Amino acid sequence: MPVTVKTFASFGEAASALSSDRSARYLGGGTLVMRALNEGDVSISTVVRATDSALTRIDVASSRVTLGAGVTFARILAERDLAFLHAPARSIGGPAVRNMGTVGGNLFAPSPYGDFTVALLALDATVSVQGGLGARDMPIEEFLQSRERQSGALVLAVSCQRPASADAFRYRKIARIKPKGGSVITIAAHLPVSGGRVSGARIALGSMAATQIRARAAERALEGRALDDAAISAAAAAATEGVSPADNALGSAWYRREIVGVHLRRLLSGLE
Amino acid sequence: MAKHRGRGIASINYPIGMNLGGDPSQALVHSNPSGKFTVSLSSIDLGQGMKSVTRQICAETLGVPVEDVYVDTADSDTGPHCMGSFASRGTHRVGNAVMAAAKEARGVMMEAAAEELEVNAADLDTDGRGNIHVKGAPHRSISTKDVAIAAQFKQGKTISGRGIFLVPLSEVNPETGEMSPATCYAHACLVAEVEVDDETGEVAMMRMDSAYELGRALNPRLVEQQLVGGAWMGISHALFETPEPYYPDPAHGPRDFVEYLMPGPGDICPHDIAVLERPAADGPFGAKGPGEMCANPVLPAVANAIFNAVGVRMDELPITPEKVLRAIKAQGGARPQARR
Amino acid sequence: MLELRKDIFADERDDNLKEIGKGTQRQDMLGHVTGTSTYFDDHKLQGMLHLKVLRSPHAHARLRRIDTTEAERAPGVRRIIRGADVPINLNTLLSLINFGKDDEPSLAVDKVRYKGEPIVAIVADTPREAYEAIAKVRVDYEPLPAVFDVEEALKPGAPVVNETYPKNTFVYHDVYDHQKLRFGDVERGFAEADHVLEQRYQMSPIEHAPTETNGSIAAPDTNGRYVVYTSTQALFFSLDTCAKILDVPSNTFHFIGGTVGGGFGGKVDTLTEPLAILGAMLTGRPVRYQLGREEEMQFGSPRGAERIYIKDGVMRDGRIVARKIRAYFDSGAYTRLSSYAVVKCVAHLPGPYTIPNVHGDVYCVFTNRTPATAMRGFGVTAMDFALECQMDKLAHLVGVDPMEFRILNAYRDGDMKAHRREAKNTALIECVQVAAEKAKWPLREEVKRMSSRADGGGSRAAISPTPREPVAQRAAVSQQRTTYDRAPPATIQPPPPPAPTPPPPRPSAPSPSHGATRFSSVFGTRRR
Amino acid sequence: MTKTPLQFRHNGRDVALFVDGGVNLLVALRELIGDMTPKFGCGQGGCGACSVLIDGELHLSCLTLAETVNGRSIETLDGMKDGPNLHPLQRAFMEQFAAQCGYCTPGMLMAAKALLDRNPSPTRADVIEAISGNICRCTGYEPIINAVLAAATSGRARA
Repeated sequence: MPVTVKTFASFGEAASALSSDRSARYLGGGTLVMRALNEGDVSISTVVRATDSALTRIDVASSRVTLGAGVTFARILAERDLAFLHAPARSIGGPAVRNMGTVGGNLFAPSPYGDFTVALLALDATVSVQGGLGARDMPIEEFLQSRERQSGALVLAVSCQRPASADAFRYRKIARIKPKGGSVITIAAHLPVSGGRVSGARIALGSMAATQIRARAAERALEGRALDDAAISAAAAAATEGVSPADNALGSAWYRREIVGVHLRRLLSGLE
Repeated sequence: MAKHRGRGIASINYPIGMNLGGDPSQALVHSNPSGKFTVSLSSIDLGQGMKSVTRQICAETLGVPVEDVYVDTADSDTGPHCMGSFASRGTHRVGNAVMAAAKEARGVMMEAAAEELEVNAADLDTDGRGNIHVKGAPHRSISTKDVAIAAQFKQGKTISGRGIFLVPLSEVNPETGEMSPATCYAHACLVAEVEVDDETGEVAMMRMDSAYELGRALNPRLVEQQLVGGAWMGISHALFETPEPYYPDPAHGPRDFVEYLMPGPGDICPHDIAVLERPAADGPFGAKGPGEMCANPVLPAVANAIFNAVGVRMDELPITPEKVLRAIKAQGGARPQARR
Repeated sequence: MLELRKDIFADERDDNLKEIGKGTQRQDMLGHVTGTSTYFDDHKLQGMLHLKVLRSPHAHARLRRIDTTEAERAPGVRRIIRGADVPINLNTLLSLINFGKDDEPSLAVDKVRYKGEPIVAIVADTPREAYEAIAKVRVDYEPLPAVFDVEEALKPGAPVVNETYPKNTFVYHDVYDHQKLRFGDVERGFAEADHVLEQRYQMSPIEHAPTETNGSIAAPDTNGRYVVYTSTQALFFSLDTCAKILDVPSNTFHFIGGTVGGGFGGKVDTLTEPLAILGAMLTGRPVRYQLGREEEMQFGSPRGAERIYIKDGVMRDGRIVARKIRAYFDSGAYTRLSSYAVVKCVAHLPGPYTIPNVHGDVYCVFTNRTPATAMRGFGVTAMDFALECQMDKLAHLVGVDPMEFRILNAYRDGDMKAHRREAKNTALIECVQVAAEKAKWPLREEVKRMSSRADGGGSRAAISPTPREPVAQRAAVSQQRTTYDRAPPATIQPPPPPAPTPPPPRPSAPSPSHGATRFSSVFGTRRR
Repeated sequence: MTKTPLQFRHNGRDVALFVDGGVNLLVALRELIGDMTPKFGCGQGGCGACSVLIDGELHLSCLTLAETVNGRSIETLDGMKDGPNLHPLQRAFMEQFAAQCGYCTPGMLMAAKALLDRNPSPTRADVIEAISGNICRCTGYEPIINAVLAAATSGRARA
């Protein structure tokens, strides 16, 4: 069956089309769906698009930042008010992929992709999803845990609180290849500090489990403590707790476990 | 955390051509009516510069400017047989065939010129700028264009030549391995400097210094292309590449250029190269072939540099951060060797 | 940065040349920067069809049944090609020069021997339709035990990968499961040595990863011929391989190529041309068969893995007196060119050094993985890695500077090499000296003065007595003979293979009739 | 099979064509328009050989659904020359011998153009970043980086 492309003016219609057809995939920036088609994935026979301008909206007016699902990484990099997201956005692909790939698509990118989502997880983002039964917001953690079941849904936007300071959000992608390489591990840390002590730390890891996950033990190790060497060492030592990395072409599970603490320590210490 | 620098070396040689079934290549050279030459080959240019280097060989042999020669390849209806572009045989084997064909064509060209200038062909020479003149009397000259016109429209001569270069098969002795595997050898020595992160096992290339002996650098820019690109591939083989990351377990094979690891433009390092020329007796103008051997010294030089940096021997390729880290841990930490 | 050291060996060269030695612009550069260089895929032909293949998901399996009924009815499908449609569905690349036995089908018939082996080819109007039809082919596989490790493959009882070679090794000279090198007496050398060091080295496979994947376009031409645009690295090699597989005279084909998007050895195997041409023959339309990137990476042949054991005897003063090498080339499921790499590797031993006692045994081993092929540095790259790591260890062991250690052992003009030819035109010492200079690596004056042209030969040209070993009786003349000798046909009958263990049911191997004589434009008339 | 009509500007010229559903821009450019300068290297977004500019932005044509470029402006290497005159980048690539097999060159040049169009004075790091989505298997990147830097310098000299 040849591929049918369905283009809708509103995301609502697109979402309906998507949820009613098991062979339909949402195009997004094309980096996942077009690749699948090029490689002969015959399970896709409908490609759904939406030209709704809501999908490409960026709202930075308040302390809560909202990014339409169709916002590209290049647009994030062009937005001065989104400086805290520049490091994760720049870590995606090369310039062409950043001109195409979108925030929404990254939520669905399989390992070893999906680095921007690691940043969103650390920032406790909210994902707005339009399903067959209407729209709802869900915490990104919940979204990721149920990602397999979300394939018929359309993500409209993600939003998150802007970190209080530049230093409060840190991101590092460990790649073999420079400057563009697949993730061996990806680490994002949101470290709100109040009264000199870390409060509400969120540390997210990519390539350390089937989906992006939080390093809860490491978060706990920092909680209520000053970000000093002792706290950092404790967090680094706890980085492997609860992780279940896999072997892949970029590195083994063993290696990931060995270095995640090293890189977390370096990230928290501000070392290169 | 500590990063450790180390230097390692390797020296190698490399056989030019192959020994299997005989190793022939052919070339045809002919002139068009205005004295411009075409070289017809079936040889392949896969980026190494086959068309360009045979063009220079032909021009030098004919004694005409390089602009007057065009190399046409590869078409099985017009290009005579060539074994193929592999085994570092292109410059040497095809180059020799082109030289032979160009010599024959030059012979006809000189005869035709001699007839026009009413002298002996042996008394003529080319100036490399498109003219043929009487030795010692540059004013008694004729252009290759006029020679070509005369040859074809007046004298009935074809300014053309055929060339073949064959290295016959050498039998391999089953008991001793005695054989003549190649006719000449290129040589190299390379020094690699690396920096090893002893907490992650990551290896960064810092610089390379090398010397390559290639018989003759027929075109130094093409040689540089091979040596720079080849050394990059050597780094890639040393530290990154494999379609089976857990060999001999075939699992987790890479499927794309993100999973198949090769150094990016941010992973390269300065590389200072010296080229030596000890002409091979049977090479075209003494040339051997740089195309394959250029990557080879990098792999062991990098492994040896890692030993110098942190004291671990890396005997399995590719030398991934994981392998380095495992070795450092097994040793109980980095043991930097004497700086050199 | 590149510097020409014209001062070295200047007395051996005439530098009075006009075009040679100049950095002339490449003839093809303008085409490259304007995008007008024409690669095989840059030919747009009217009514072109697309060929895709169904590949095995198993590393080793018997094919119980292949059902293409549903696929044949799929929209856009012009032709389904199965093994039985290939005129001579068994070939080995080097059969063109009488080296090795035909061991590889174009399309698997009764068994698959590596994951990714082609089973069925589908020619359709669009790539999408070809993919959809492939999804409709039903294959009933009976998975078989697979072997992935070269040394495991040589053990008794290992699964037989390829029934043509039931011991899982290529057969050299009709009798040996490896190629030998014997020069002097290594055991005596070890006994005399101050130190003996034995080490194991391993290189994993490497993919060529040319930016342009393997591919070809074949189209019916006027007067019953076929034009073939191809990415091959060896035009006539590919042409003659196709003539053999498709059982037609070689002048049926007009091959056009020559401008290739990178090869590095990975475009010698003629992976796509036979099926593309067969598709064109069976449909009367142009057919394009280009590997996708994942196909190229996983199922296009790689540089094969090698495992190498080196045992060296070295004196306290740094002289290496004995070197013994055992190496295994992982050929994957079929021979392709690995059999030759072994010979090239043997000739390379013991590296560019003069060592009086050298012993080599190199094996071409079959395993259940993608067949390996040539790559830049074929037969040498991994061995150089092993040798030069070993050299560094030896230098360390005896406390000699690694640069000096190499110069001390370097071969020089007049020395005897292990394959029993005199070394000439050597330049290793000078390369080490210049590299040291570039890298500001201090060398002693005495070492700086050494030369490839001095102090070679003499006792270094001698071949010390080599102990006799039992010589295997050869059933027939050596396989490695040139086809140019035009000797009367000798019957090359390999000894009957022992029963494979464990014995799988022997496949009814297609036994194509090759005819008595074929014409090859590569190699002239030859016997079959 | 239904085909979708499509119009866009191709190197400054309006083109109209019909495409099958799901066809990517690379196929449309090569097989329907006959512009062979963008190359197929992977179809996965990993090699950059198919790079083109869409409304001045660098995109991968193999991952671009053809019908999404309706009404937009596409630039390929085929349009880089100004009549017979080479673009400074093309001249610099020649002078630096920045191509061997030439297969990655069209994509490299488009990636480099996307950089210089926005940033006429790039640093070496900027150049490395700009070409990071483009694989070259021959050159080792050094001559390509040097060529882009040289083109920037020559462009500034003329400006």
